[in-house]
Amino acid sequence: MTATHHTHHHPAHAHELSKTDPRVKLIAAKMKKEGYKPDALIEILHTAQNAFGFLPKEVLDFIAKELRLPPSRVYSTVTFYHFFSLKSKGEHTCLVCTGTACYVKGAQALLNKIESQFALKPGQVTADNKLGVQVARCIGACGLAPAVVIDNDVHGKVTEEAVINSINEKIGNI
Amino acid sequence: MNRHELQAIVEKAKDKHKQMKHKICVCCGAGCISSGSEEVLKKLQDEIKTRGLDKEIEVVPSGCMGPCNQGPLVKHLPENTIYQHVNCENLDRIIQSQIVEGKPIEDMLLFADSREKPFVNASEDPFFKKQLKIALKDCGDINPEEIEDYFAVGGYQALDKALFRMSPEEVISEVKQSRIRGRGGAGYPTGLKWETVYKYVSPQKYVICNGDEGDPGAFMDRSVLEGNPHRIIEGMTIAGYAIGASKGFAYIRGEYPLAIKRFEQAIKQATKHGLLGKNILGSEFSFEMEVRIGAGAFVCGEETALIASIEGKRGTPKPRPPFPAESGLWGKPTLINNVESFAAIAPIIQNDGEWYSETGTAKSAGTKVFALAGKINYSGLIEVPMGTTLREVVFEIGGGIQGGGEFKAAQTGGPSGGCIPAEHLDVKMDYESLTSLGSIMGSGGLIVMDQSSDMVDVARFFMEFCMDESCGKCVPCRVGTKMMHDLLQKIYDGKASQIDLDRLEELAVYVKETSLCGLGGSAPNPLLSTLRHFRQEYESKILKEA
Amino acid sequence: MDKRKIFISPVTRIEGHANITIELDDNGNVSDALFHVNEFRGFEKFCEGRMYTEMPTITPRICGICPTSHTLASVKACEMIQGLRPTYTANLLRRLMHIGQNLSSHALSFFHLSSPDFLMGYDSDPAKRNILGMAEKFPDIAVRGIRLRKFGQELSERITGKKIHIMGIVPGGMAYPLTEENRKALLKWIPEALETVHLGINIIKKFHEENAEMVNTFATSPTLYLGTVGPGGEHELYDGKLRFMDGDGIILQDQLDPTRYLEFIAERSVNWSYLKYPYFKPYGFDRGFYRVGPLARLNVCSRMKTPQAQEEFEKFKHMSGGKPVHGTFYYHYTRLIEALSDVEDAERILKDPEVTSLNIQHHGRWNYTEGIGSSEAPRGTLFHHYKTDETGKLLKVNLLIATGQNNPSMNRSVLEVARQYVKGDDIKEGMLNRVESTIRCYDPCLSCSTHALGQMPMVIEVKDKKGNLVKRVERN
Amino acid sequence: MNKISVTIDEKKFDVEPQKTILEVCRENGIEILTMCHLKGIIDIGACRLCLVEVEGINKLLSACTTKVAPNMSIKTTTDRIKRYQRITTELFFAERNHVCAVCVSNGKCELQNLGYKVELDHIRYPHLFPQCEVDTSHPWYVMDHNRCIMCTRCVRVCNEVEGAHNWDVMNRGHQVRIISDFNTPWGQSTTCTSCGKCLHACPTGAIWPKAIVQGQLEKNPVMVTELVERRKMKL
Amino acid sequence: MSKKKLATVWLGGCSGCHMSLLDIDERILDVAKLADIVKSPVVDGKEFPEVDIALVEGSVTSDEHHREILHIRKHCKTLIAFGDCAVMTNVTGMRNYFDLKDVFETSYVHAISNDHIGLVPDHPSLLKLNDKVVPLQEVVKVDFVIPGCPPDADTIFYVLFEFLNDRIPNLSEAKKLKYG
Repeated sequence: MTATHHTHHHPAHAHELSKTDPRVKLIAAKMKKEGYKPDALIEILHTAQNAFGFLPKEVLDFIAKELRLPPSRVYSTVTFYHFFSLKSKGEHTCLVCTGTACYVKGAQALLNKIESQFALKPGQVTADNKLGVQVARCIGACGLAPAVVIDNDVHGKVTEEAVINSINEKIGNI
Repeated sequence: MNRHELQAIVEKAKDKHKQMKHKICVCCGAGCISSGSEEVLKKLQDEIKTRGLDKEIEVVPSGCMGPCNQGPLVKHLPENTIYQHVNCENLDRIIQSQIVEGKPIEDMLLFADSREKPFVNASEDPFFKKQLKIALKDCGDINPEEIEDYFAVGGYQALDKALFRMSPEEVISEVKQSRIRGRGGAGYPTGLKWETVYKYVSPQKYVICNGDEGDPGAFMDRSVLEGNPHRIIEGMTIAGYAIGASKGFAYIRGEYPLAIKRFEQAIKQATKHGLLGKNILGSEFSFEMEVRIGAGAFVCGEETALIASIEGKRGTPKPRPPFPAESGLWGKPTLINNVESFAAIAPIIQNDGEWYSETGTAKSAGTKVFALAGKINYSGLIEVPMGTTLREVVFEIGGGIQGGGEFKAAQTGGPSGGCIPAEHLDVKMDYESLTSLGSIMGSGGLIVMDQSSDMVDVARFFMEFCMDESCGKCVPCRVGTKMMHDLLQKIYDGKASQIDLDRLEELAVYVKETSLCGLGGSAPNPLLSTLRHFRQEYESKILKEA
Repeated sequence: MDKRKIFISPVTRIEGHANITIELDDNGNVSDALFHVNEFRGFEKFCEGRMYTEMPTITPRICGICPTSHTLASVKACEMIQGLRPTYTANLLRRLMHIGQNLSSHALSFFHLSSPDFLMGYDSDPAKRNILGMAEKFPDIAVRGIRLRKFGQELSERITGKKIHIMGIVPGGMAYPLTEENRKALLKWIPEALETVHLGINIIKKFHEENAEMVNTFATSPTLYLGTVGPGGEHELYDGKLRFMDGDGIILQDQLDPTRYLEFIAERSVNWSYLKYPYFKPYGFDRGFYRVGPLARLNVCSRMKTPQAQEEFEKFKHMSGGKPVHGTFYYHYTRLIEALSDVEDAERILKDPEVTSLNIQHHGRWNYTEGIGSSEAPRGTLFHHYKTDETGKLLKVNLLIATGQNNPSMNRSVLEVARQYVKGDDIKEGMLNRVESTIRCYDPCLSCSTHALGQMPMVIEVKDKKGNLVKRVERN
Repeated sequence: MNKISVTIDEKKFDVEPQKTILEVCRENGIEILTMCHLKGIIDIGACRLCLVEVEGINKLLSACTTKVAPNMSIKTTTDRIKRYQRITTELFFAERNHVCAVCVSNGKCELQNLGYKVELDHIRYPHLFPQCEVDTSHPWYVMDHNRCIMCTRCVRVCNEVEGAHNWDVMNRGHQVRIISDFNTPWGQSTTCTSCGKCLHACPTGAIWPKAIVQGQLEKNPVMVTELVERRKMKL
Repeated sequence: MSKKKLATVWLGGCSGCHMSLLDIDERILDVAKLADIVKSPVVDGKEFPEVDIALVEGSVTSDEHHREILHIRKHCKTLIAFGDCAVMTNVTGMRNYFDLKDVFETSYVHAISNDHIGLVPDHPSLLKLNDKVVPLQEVVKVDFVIPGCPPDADTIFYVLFEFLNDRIPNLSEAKKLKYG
């Protein structure tokens, strides 16, 4: 049971970057707005991750070149923050809060249930990329423990069955 | 916009409120939203409009009201009647009975399902009665997305006062007088900090609001940022004026998208109203503000790491001295305060320092916000005067242990804090008392545990957290937390010997004393405090013969 | 079917890494004997992914008795990868060190471990039947043995600064030259060492005479033999070609480059031992068992390189009319003949004027991705085989260890002894001693396989199919 | 420049202000143990070996990052400091796979020497045994993460002295690793100039030249210091 | 003073430490004056007797070693971890970075010189290897350690001689501390 540590594997399905890709344009615009300042790296990475869902290597390369930053500096920053992901998190995500309140109220049992149901450990994505499971250290919804975030919706005071049902609904597994 | 133009707008906003007979707040804190409050809000707004009541009844989304696990909550002002578990189905009853007929609905009142006699005026409920809201004032009563709502409750008056009627020195002196201490956890006197930054001469200084609330089990900052962002902007701007900074950064956790959205919106509104930017309210003082989004690293709550993160780097702490007050963001003098500290600034300036210092205890003035969670009947967000006892918090405000269980311990201060066992239930919640029990105030997470919690597991849980969140720069924290975690796991698994326990204790003290930053320095706290109060739980898991 | 098993194990197995199971058929006859070797450390796995140039430092840790042989085989494999030959002087120094190790190992085997049996007798007090007991009863011989070993160790120390797990052998040569002072100091040892070896030869010969029957009937089944020989078929330890010989003395393969070992040697994993069973590939698993080590080396070689050793070698050859000697007991004798050769050869090298030259290393980069090296460890031929990627990272490591190659024969010898001494529940006296002696003859390299040094404390338990104890025999 | 007076281990010294405690101690022949400090590159206070006690300050301070102040009273060899130095050393050894016996830097290793200095004869904590990569892709050098102690001297030398910034650190906590470019093989780096400064800066056998074996390693960290000094003189 | 009883034991290691012990050469006779070596790979002896000093080489790699070291601990007064493998697993522990199954298969199934029959030994009479190799101190209390791969003969003699004369050696003071 560990948090979502990103390993150094690069995404299997690499993207070819095209300057006309609207997502690339979005990143380019953000960099321009920030004046290509290296200080804005994290802000730009946020934009890039929002656009792509994760940070493909080509995107990092693009950002490093535009900001004139050494590649290792970009990579080191990306891997420091849990928010950034080097691989796809999956089309749908289920994020289980493992903050203290949720832990006390059975977050681990939820994770076990998810693992037994979908064969996914935190940080893993199904082979078809449909579903990814993550853990968060605290989503700040302690009053609703245990809480999960399925796609972007917070579900509070969930039961094991409810989580499984919600996930199945999302991934069309009914 | 100058101050007179602002005054006009403020008056207008106040007038508008006076015209309204009722104000209905639908809690749109993150907790209630996830229980479906946004639908409730929309339906309520539509319904009021359909019934043509929108001239006299104002329906607004508000920030967190406190009792999060009873949500979605709907509050009726001025009666201050709170309804719990409101949904689109039972909403009609509220409209009909409460709004149209003016009759409260007993079975929907807050805590109706657990109290014999729920209170129509929520402030009479024990949950609220012991509370005193300074930082959280207006949070839950106003619409955080409208600056006018903040104006209507006296917003930005403190800024006006500071800019035009006080010198920077006077502002600092007032903050010192209030005896407020850093609400981020360490409890360093805020006024002293301001004064230090003020004393360093530099053409450029910065103010940073630390909103990277990473403790598992804490959501105070989130609620303030979501529920009353202008209060923070005002506090930061006053700080900027006092220390001579022209730029502020609000560093907010990436996990709080709503807080980020509302804060960015608030900055726009404030800038539009001349409360941020060049020559604020026509004064000589200029101050800009930006939001920086945290990217998921607990260590960024540490000042120097947070600065590195704002500079776009890995959030690794630096040895202090030099302190950020001398050499902070981009090497410039920098003031960093926590969200809750900034939230208290406007009231301190508006009233005065002495007023604030009257609340609380001799060494810990004012109030403290706690996020109450765990095996407790009423969890949620509370604000109490410093010195309130743990027993009052758990049993009077929190309504006791869930499911009739027995109180075993309360964990305060998250992964940097410790556990307080039942025999210390009467401890006064202030900096010194908690520290003397081996815990800390921390940012305000308060998790209540009953007999079902295994304290070794709790220590292991927090150690795992620290191990994962260690930045990896210094040896004691990088390796020590991993080593302690593995030893705790070994003990928990019943495979450890007395030698392992001795090693663990030695390591804990070592990591505490030698780590580079506060994360490592406090990482052993949960372990040390559970060892102190629950040693028998460890010993019972130790193999007798090695 | 009431198949019964006899399980032999050291009593407490405090020191034992090997044990034996003897299987009986329905009639109580011995059907099989399984020699279990319990040592496994996984070098082949954990070397993968490392730089090949680290191997000369890692592989000596396979064994503390023959570390130099491992380093040499390893460094030769590295040199093959680099396409590099060591300098003349480096070869001299390596030979010297290798001689040193061979000498100290043989001295240990004979004087420390075996001579107590020969001089004090198998029936003497076990507590005294060791080198310390020797020191009391035969102080001169004991000290001489210790000093012969010391000379061997000193050869390593004076060349590389370390006695065990030396670190001066590098691809292309040696890291340190031999100083004149050290050369002289080493030369001083020669007369004493020669005397000691001759003393040992006399002891073993006397024992042979007094115990002729036992010596000549002791595990004498013919096997194939493998050893390294020089270009003229002469005895060789450091650098030469392989020669396979069959039990009748017919040369099966000669002047075989060690890099072709895979064509002639295969290994089989067996479920009862952590030591694999190598065999001569053309003959297959059932017929291809071969032996290595001093007996094998002397059986396969045509002559010794030095005069005194040659003289003794001729006597040895004479014993079997020029045919290979199969008696396992002759390992002791051949060991001493080799020791003699070692001392003589050491003198020759130390007197070579080039030995103190500073021209000790050729430098180069690597050219190939595969390297194979071999050398003759005291206990026999060993092979190191590395495959790397184009950057020098090891992809595959294969190690064929000397004792491993004797393993099938040891197992067969145990089976022979068992057949001779066991019949149903009736286990004849002497069984334990016989088994132990058999294994000790091979002087199995301690760490490569077992620890069968000294007297292996043993019990034999005969158990029925259900695991119930039928009979238990303890030594003595 | 006006000198200030400080007390180190109960002896008084007049020293130049603006210097760190570490510099002052070294100039006066007082040994301060450290692994992450290398004169000439920026100090980060990460190894925590150079911690000293300063009178009046509760916390232990890293000598490499703390400047001397007038009348400062410093203690460098208290029992507490010695105990912590030993634990730190133990943690270094336990964290990665330091097998001195087969390491190329055996006998010439700063970590090994540190062990001897703190009288470390065994490691009380269980080894973590992480599975670490050996990067052999560079034509001349090897990076063996098994032997890396994360002092980041290579990172800083590469960035500050060579200006290449080939190296950096990825991940965090006990999962940190030194990386080249996008954690790509060193041999494929677009930034490395193959200058070899990282090799000399590296205190252990983590970075070493391919062509050598144990006993032949010569590292010269002082080279980095001298290079920086010479550059300063030219400026 | 009566003679002390000395045992030397070899667990998972290469025997290099024992060889280094023999490298004390003639000085073994000095040791013999003060002690009887009652149990060692190089002398006879049946069961592990009660001893004063036990020098243990090698790491604990199997269930058998585990039992052995517990047994030794019970029957000796001073237990000395002898050499890097015993002290910190050293080369013997290098397999710890990998899964034991992989380690086995590399040697017994996938080795270059293997024939077509590749199987991992699993006979009931074989000892069972532990997943991870551990140093002695992880299993029993160790009274003294001599690191080094192998420790120098001089160091070994120094330690033995001190113990045999009822003194506690100090490797640091004697400048004999060495790893690798």
